[in-house]
Amino acid sequence: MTAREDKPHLTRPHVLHLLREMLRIRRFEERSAELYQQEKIRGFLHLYIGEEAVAVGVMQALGADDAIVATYREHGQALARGVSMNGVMAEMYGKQEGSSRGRGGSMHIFDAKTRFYGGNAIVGGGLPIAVGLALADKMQRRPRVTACFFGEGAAAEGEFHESMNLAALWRLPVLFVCENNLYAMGTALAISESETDIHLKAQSYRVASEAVDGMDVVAVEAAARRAVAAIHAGAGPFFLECRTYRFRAHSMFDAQLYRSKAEIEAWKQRCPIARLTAWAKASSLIHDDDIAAIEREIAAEVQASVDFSEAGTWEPVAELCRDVTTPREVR
Amino acid sequence: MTAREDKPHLTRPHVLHLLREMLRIRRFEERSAELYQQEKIRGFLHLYIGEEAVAVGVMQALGADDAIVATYREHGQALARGVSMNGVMAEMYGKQEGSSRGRGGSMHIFDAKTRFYGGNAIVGGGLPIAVGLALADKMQRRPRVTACFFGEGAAAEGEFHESMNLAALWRLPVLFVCENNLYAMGTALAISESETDIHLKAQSYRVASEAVDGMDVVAVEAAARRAVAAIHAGAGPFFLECRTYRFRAHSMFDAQLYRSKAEIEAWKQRCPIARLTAWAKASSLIHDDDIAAIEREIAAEVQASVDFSEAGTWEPVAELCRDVTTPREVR
Amino acid sequence: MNVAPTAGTQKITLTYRDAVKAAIREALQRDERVFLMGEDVGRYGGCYAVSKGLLDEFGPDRIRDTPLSESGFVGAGIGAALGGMRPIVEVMTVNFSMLCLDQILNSAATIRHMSGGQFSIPLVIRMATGAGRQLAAQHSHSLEGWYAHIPGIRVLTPATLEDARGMLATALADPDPVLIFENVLLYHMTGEIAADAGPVDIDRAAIRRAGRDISLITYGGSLWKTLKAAEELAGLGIEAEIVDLRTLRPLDDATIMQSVRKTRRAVIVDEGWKTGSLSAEIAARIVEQCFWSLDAPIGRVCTAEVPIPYPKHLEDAALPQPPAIVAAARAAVWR
Amino acid sequence: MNVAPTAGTQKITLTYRDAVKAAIREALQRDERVFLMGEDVGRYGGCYAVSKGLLDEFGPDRIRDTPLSESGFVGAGIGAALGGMRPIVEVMTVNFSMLCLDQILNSAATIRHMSGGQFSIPLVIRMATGAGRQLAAQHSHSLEGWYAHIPGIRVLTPATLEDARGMLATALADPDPVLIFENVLLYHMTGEIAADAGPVDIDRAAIRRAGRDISLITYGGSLWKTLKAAEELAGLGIEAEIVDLRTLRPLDDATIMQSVRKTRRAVIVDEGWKTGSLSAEIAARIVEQCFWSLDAPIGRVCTAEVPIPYPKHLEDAALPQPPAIVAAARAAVWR
Ligand SMILES: Cc1ncc(C[n+]2csc(CCOP(=O)(O)OP(=O)(O)O)c2C)c(N)n1
Ligand SMILES: Cc1ncc(C[n+]2csc(CCOP(=O)(O)OP(=O)(O)O)c2C)c(N)n1
Ligand SMILES: [Mg+2]
Ligand SMILES: [Mg+2]
Repeated sequence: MTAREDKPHLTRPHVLHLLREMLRIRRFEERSAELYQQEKIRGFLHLYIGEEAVAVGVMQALGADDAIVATYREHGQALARGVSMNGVMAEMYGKQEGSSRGRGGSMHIFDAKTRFYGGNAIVGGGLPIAVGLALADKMQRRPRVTACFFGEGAAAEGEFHESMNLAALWRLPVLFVCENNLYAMGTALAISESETDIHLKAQSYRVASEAVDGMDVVAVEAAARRAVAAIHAGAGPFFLECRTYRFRAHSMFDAQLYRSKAEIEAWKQRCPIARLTAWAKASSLIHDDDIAAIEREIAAEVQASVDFSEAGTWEPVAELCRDVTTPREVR
Repeated sequence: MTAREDKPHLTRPHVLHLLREMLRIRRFEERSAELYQQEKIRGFLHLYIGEEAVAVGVMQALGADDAIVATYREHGQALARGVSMNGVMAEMYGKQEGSSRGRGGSMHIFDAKTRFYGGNAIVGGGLPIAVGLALADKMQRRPRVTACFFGEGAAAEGEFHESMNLAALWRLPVLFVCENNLYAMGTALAISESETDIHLKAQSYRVASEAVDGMDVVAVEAAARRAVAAIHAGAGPFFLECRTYRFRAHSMFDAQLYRSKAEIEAWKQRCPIARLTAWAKASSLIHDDDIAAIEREIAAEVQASVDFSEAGTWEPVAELCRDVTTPREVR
Repeated sequence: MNVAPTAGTQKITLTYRDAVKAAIREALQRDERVFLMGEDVGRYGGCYAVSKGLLDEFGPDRIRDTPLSESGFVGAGIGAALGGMRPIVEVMTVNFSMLCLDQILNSAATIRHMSGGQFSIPLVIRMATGAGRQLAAQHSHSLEGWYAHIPGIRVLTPATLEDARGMLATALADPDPVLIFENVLLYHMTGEIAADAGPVDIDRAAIRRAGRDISLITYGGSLWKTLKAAEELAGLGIEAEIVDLRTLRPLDDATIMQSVRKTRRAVIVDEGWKTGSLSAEIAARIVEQCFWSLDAPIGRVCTAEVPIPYPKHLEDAALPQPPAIVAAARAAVWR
Repeated sequence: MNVAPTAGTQKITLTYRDAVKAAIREALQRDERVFLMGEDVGRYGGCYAVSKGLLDEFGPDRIRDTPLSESGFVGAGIGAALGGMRPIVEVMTVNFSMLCLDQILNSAATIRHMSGGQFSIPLVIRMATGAGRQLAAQHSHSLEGWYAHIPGIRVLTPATLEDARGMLATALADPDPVLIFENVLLYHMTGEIAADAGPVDIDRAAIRRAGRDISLITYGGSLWKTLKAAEELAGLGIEAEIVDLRTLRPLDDATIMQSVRKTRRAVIVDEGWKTGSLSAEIAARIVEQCFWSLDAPIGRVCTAEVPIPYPKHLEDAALPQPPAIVAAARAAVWR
């Protein structure tokens, strides 16, 4: 994945890469849902199924030095960013081999190697942090971008407003990625926003913005590359609204009283994975056996992450209070 | 003052009324500043001098049933609303004859009779409360308006964003009055907002807005009447930006390092009182002796409020913990 | 108002969740000024299904879904109360309440005083609180103790079905802001209460178990762990008296001190992080008011000083548990 | 690090404000990763004139005026710290800090733990705190005690010129978030300190006055009222030992208990509202650790349970004052 090109090149390898990345998320989460039923995974589990094109598309535009800030619904971003599947799965198991030693669980994936700054379960809470990461880059004259993922529901929070203004006022390299999946838990967009055309909100901060079909990974990648290019050109932050849909419940506790099966089915017809597959096959860039091979590899990777997590160890209770503050010795 | 007319009628009585109301604020605050030097008034004292046209103009459009929510810089709104000058002055003296029994001081003028809900010294803190007052009116089907005054600095707070969205989403009868005096303490508008054309921010909530010359009381009254008419017509909230300027320091502790004498002088040339006077005299609606008479009456009223406050009494220390919660008996 | 008599009357079986819902429904039926407002209280049915069904019954005006704007809608609740309504504002959980704490501390709790008594704010704010569901560091707070520090508000922690059913009506009748904290682990609790259970007092602590050897003082979700510990202590011949605070502000010193004067020993169980938790205030008051009656140091069983970890074994280890309560009680009675 | 030796070295006279400014200036000179950010820290010169002049010296990038967006710029401080900077974020006063408390509680204090130790947050947040200037109910809070409840952060309350001058450097050297509370009444305090006064430790409480009869435990602005009271007590033949906590989290139990074991009596002076103030935690710890050494109940002199009223006579009556401290001490020593 190269960050500095402004257009996606739909070569066979790249298309296979996009497909593989989306499928990794899909299969990983399908397995996670099963593991939740088996009570291997506990707490809150928020699935990204249906929204894979957003994380995968945006990550294509980011370089190794760039930073990511995400929400409690972040498995997709973590995997697409290159956080190890073993680490993410073991984290959800709560094993000390997890990406956060098992301390955080599903909602708090952190990974220093890939500059993945969580995993924030306070809606809107990640936005000011992304602004600060970008401020550090600007003050240290590092040509980096911080991508901040959040849902359309977060756009109602005061922190959204404060963060957009700060980023624009200080012309900071933040890529705000709004995952507009039309619902905040059970609250439909029209019930939470007087202006439902979310990306228009960026205007009142003089922030450039674009709305893109979040079910089309190529469109997302292209838009993200344009946005990152604009940011690198010094235009300040960019607001990218990705229109998408969550196929599954908000969390494992959600009876989905607030939307109809028909609506869900209609959106499933727009599945980003099926869509890319169909197009790539039609343009005979890939073939059934490619897909079969990818599925085999992913099945193995997912199974390996389960085995890794099962084999993982529980942190001793004696360690309970570690990592609260830095031990004086090690300073 | 009649609330239901959509245009100001510049009859001689009305012009005299506007002039008198602005002068009452001006003379009252000039005296307050002196009393602060004499240590009769303590704590924070935020003067409205220079901004009188905003409060006076807006109040013309409000009826007796309407509500007001203001900030720590609220003497002007209180006096223009009809809170007794004695009560406001005694409040600043901290005497129990004050509008809030002296408990609040300059920043916390409250008055049930005139539905004056303070006097909030947390920047942005009054906006959600105004939304709630309007919600109560809407739910109880009362054709009332809640006018919420705040500075342009407050527009950067998250509560501004949340309140605008709620008011618009629920189509509540709130008149948001942004007193854009170009500075938040020592922070110039351009240093606090990426979009300095504040009233444009209303668009991203689908809230109707207008910017008006806040140094022209007639223009403010006319705009406020249009806004209130629109609100009564059921259009939901209205955002009125009044462009004005504070002639004095932010508070009595401010050395004003952040702006030039020249800038202040230039704005003083636009003094709303001088301006109305000049116009009214030119169109020979009023004459020098009218002004002299008004000044005499106001001088007497201000002096009376000082005498009232001087004669006021200190609440006994034994009463220290009253009005924290409602005594069980009186329920 | 006093505790509704239950003896003799017909009983019904229900969950804590049902009890809260019944209280809300009754309030909505009784007084048209009452409405429920918060995130996902309507279409979703409430994060903990407490308000499920109420939207159909009372409509979207009175079962009002809000955007994610904690400061905005809590402040709106304050304004609506000033405007003559009787809002029940649901802040989904205490974990998100920092976002509206300014409105609670600086407006709800102060306007009566700042206005010299001209205005009061009949507002009820409900929040879920507590850990134990493996929700990790940001979703497992127990911060009721912080709210109990604020003059101008009342803080309630219903731990029983009767209190879940009865405290809301009393809170709504109060002219000042009342915060009600519902422990997340209690929503599933099932039991019997009087079919006609009604309003309960919100002024007094309650003795949930009588005993002569030691006072175990607690509230909310910890009450049940403490009752469990008391059973075990009884097996060791130690008869613990359990004080359920019920109301964290104002504290009912009389009931607390009466128990401690009798038992001469006390252990406080509080799910807050130990340092600066409400348990400290209880201990300080006992020392101020009962020092000469104490035969042993006051014990505290609280949460370890760590953000709540996700894994069950670590979360359990971080929180107060019956064995730790038993140990603290035994230390206090030297057995 | 330990307290810089001052004996013998050359002295300079300055105010507490100057001491804080000198510490900030030195930090900016020493480490280019350090910057100051907050409302009106630049053009205005700081709400309390602490940063006056620094804008000209270091420019608007490093003396960064922010909009009124407490949550936004405190969160930005967290992010900047994660990004390798060493931010000093000024939240003008603790009264406004509820608006950024979520960022402090749920991000600054938890990210190290939630990330399994991968990330730490070298952030310093400064706030003015305290009452006494007739600023009324919304502008007179003393909420340091709340912050002392939060695992994952350190809480400092410099009460002396040496600490105002020396705590910032130590705080900036700390890899985790440190909050510094500066009492508003101290900014004008003038005195002498060593010209070369430097970093001071932030782990230990300090004995500000040695005495054998009673331990008066306090911090921040109340230290000076307590010293005043001690003079008066001395006149009555009562020798008070004064413990200045200096650091509210983590508390230095060793120094507190050593003093109480010696004097066998304690009064805690805390400007917070009494119920749930840090004074309760100190009392609870003394009971836990020194119960058998106590010869009298522990006294607490705190703020009355009322939003701070505007009039001076009522504000004075609401706050801890030397006469109340003297009375509490006398009650504890039965004289
Ligand atoms: C401040 C805050 N309020 C409420 C919640 C509870 N909550 C968790 S997710 C969520 C909905 C968020 O919706 P959105 O931002 O659209 O993200 P999505 O879940 O749709 O990806 C809510 C209300 C929270 N975690 N934080
Ligand atoms: C939440 C909050 N932050 C900071 C302050 C300190 N403060 C008081 S007034 C003020 C400036 C407000 O400016 P603006 O909103 O434009 O109103 P103006 O004073 O110009 O009328 C500031 C920063 C405060 N009172 N509340
Ligand atoms: Mg959403
Ligand atoms: Mg202004």
